[in-house]
Amino acid sequence: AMAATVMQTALANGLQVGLPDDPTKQMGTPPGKLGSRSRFETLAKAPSDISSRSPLQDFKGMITPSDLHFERHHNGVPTIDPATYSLTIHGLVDRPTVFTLADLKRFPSVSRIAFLECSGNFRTGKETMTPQDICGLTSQSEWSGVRLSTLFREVGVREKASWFLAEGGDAALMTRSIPVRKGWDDAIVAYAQNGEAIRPEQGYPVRLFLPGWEGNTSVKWLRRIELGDAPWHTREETSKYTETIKDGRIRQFSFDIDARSIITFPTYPAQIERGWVEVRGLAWSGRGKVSRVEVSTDAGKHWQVAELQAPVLDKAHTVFRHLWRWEGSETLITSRVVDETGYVQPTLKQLLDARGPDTGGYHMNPVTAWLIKPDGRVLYQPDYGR
Amino acid sequence: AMAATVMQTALANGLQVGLPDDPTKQMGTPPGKLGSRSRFETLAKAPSDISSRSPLQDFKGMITPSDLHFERHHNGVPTIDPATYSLTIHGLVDRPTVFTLADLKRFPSVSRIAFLECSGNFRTGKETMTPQDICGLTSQSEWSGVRLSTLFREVGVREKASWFLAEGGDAALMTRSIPVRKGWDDAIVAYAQNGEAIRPEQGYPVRLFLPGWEGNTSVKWLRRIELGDAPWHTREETSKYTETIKDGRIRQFSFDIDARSIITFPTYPAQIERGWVEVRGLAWSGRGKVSRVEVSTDAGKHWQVAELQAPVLDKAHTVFRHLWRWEGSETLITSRVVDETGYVQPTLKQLLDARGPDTGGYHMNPVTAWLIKPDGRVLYQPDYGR
Amino acid sequence: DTLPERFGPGAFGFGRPAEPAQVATLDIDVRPDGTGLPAGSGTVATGAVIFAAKCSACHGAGGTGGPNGALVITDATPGKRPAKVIGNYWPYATTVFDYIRRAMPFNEPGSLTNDEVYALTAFLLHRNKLIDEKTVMNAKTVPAVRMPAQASYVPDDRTGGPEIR
Amino acid sequence: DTLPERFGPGAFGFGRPAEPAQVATLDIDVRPDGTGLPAGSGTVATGAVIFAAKCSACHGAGGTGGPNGALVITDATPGKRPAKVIGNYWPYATTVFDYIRRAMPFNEPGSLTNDEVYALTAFLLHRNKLIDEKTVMNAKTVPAVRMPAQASYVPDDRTGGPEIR
Ligand code: HEC
Ligand code: HEC
Ligand SMILES: [Ca+2]
Ligand SMILES: [Ca+2]
Ligand SMILES: [Ca+2]
Ligand SMILES: [Ca+2]
Ligand SMILES: [Ca+2]
Ligand SMILES: [Ca+2]
Ligand SMILES: [Co+2]
Ligand SMILES: [Co+2]
Repeated sequence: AMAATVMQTALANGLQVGLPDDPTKQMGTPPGKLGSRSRFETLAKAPSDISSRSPLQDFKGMITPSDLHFERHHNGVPTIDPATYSLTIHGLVDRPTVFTLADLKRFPSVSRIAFLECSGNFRTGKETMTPQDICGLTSQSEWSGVRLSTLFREVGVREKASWFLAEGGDAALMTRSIPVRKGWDDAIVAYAQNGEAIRPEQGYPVRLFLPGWEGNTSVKWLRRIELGDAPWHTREETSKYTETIKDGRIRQFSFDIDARSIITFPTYPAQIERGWVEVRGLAWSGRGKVSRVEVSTDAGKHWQVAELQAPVLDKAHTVFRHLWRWEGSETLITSRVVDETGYVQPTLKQLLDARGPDTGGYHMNPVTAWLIKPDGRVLYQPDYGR
Repeated sequence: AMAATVMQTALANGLQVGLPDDPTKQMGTPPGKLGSRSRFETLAKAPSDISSRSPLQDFKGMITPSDLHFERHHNGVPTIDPATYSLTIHGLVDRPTVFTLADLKRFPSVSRIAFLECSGNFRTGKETMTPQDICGLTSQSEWSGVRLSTLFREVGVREKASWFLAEGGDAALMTRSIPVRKGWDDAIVAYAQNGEAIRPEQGYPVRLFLPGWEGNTSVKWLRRIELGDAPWHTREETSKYTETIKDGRIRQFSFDIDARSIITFPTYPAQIERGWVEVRGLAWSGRGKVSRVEVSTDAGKHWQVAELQAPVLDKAHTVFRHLWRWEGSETLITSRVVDETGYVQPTLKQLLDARGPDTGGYHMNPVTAWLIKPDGRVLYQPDYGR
Repeated sequence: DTLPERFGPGAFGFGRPAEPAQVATLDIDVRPDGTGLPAGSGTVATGAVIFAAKCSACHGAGGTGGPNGALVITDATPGKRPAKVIGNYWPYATTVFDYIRRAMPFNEPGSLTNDEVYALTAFLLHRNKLIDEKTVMNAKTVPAVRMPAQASYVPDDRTGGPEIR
Repeated sequence: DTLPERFGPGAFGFGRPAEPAQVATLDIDVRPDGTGLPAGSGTVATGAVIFAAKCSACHGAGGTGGPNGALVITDATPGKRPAKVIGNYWPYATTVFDYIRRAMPFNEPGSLTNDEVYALTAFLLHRNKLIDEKTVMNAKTVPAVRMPAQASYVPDDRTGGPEIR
């Protein structure tokens, strides 16, 4: 075939440096070991001291680039050497066992595309909030690893084991109590994300991944699983990740993520032009598949069924799209999802009516609306659905 | 909720530097704008002057990390300013039109997960070849963009238009002639890959994406589409990307990628241990879905149906897995795919018998076998299926 | 779950037995019934001294607030809901011991002795009006502390389906 | 294809009309029938001089080989298949002009004048024994060159299904 020793040394003055006047007239950058992001793309998460929010408004499709996956840590990202890493499973098991990373990778594996969302993923306030500001603590990856059920069988989980403790190896030694049935059902001990090793921010080298459940339960940097017969009532499932509901009750172990949708275009800070506009966004449910997304472009008076991008996967961000002709008048656009259990995404008022005004910030999934100004500016509408 | 102003300045001496003795006893790295790859992971493509091969043996699942997507350029990667980028469509159309990137993004969009494979993706030779060496010029992403059919309608493609020329804006001004029916069928003018803008190496800011067709036809850095009534016979569809077949004939416009599978584990340089081994790999077809993958662990004497990871998508890399108990004797393992047209992945001998010995390197998709040595070393078997 | 039935306990044989001594170094969790609490003890008075030295920079004098939030019941600011703290929101006192031992002080996690953690637990329970200043905290007394919030806790009552809860 | 029928020609109205002058600057392709060939001409002799200066470093003296491969029919090495070059493998001479103009020299693409490209085309066609050394190449003569390989070209005969082709 073609001999391809391009004389790059002798002719290196032809290579592109900076922005070429005409890239068709200068040799380009040669193939490399790693690809790059274009210097013209300025994607970034929005970090705080405890989390970093995915720029939902910038994404196309359903996969979140791994370096833009949201972060939520309770004492930063640990550095863990995969060569010394191990996972210990003990407690109500016949065979307490220590698994190295290599051990875990020898077991039958599984992959699935699923979202991961922090249950504290709702902020509201000013008109100049983006989807990232409002609910940037959700992302989606293809996760691969070993089914926890496979490990349960391997260690001989005893019949009376009903809960397990998952413990992280970070500086917070994060712990959550999880019903054993989730382990038998669809939990994954994951070591890969979007084809490669899990990124440090997402739990390198190994995390628990509980499809559809509040993000905090998918314990990162997983170092230990203890089987028991009752929950531990750790700080993260009492002081935090609980919500006050009516009559002074405190709802605990509210694992499932309720169905939610959000328009990601057009949203602040986009400005649109008159004519056809593709309204698009993401919808998901922790309880299964998205059945339907409805979009209203007249402040909720009429609703139209949006198109869902195939494949519609279980417990996964699903792209919806609705083609809309905007004639230039001020209006509100909004979306709501219906999941396969028949749950319809509520308004903030419905949520507060159901839970009481003091419920706090967990598991808040209200419909979100955007005001289109006659000049095409798009503003978040914090008061919609109150 | 929680006040979270961690006093990072005053207490920064607590932050992890280097590899901590015990990461549970030191504050971790705070959340950031961009995630990172673990310093312990050394994934890399294998570059030559003209291409760079994806490390298939290192991947888990079906998505290729964008920076590990294979590269094949004909004169390097151009640097294109998205603000001045445009796509011109002209020729046999009613309305020759120039589209900016912003214009393209206003049209109704579509996303799909699909493989992209160079039709020159086969190397053979020594026993110490990896899947990356043998067929690393295939990768998979979620691609998003506007359907070419939408643009065809917009510009009014005339009825007698039967072929179009796609031209890249790189230093090779890459050109390919494509039947117009592919444009009406499933071609995408793509501007996103795995959620974000296409990477420069994959055609930033815009490429053609022709699902299932040989990679070269998915012209990168797309700057122009001209509609015509006959193919152009460009250099890349005559001198290259053609194959000699029997009776001195030269096969041209061989667009479809024939079905193929390759085991990615265990493969050189892995070394396995006795006992249960998950044999896994990738299978795909340019003609539709993978129907079945069969694995043999006894040099082709018996074949067993492997498990396919759901969802099995059209024209997409599909993960297959087969659980095998290795007792320690020397053996050959191999895989073959059957696609939904009934095509069975051939041996090299079958390909050469059908095409003649001089066929060259395009569209070679033979079954690939791996020798398991009694000590667990795994070697490529270049002579299998000859 | 698609593995054939033969993949029962120990079938793959990957991993190595966890030695009890190894497990013990990791097994630091404490349960509501006190399982997991170590030997040792601590008093409110000692706790107050340690808290002032190692905790108050982030949680305020006596845990009344600071850059990282209050840990004790404080007088309600008019018009504001009372902060959710140990005294009014935590269902088990064992969690106080468990959490401080694993996670605090935030900048030096894992640096406290068990006696120090008992003392800090005593101090915070006392400041939350849950024990008097003489009660010594140890493996017996911590799980015995009555926590007012416990009665309020209910498991998830959402079940999917049309009802908004 | 899921767009409703109303999205016919021009329905979205995005993009701006392509002005003929703008199209002309981009529209550099050449078809087998010669459409797209510019004014100008070139001779074998001029081509030989340009080739020696700008091409032979990569393709060898007279195009006989070099780091980036032969461009002309060379004496077959015993036991080796002859290289696939213009004279034995290319179906249309127009492709030689089109490709050199768009892509060569590799380190200075787009730097040649049309006359230079005609001359190089003449030189390479001559060295490939397709034209004699007097034939001048221009928009009329390039498409008229008879290329021996043309008769061998067949469209894809694979159709999916069980047959291996
Ligand atoms: C450098 C700052 C810092 C210091 C010092 C510190 N803390 Fe904290 N503390 C925090 C932060 C930050 C959190 C919240 C962590 C989270 O939510 O992940 C917290 C949370 C807590 C909580 C849980 C509060 C709740 O309502 O859930 C307790 C209890 C606590 N700290 C006790 C202590 C004790 C006892 C000490 C001293 C031994 C201490 N802290 C020292 C920063 C600090
Ligand atoms: C710096 C090295 C270099 C120089 C100088 C160069 N070429 Fe090339 N040439 C290449 C490479 C590399 C290729 C293959 C490019 C590819 O396949 O994408 C090539 C390919 C070609 C081909 C196609 C060969 C085939 O069989 O498909 C022709 C024709 C050609 N060059 C002509 C020329 C001419 C005429 C010049 C001078 C005006 C020239 N080249 C100067 C490197 C060079
Ligand atoms: Ca130059
Ligand atoms: Ca320290
Ligand atoms: Ca199973
Ligand atoms: Ca325990
Ligand atoms: Ca359509
Ligand atoms: Ca043209
Ligand atoms: Co959370
Ligand atoms: Co190719």
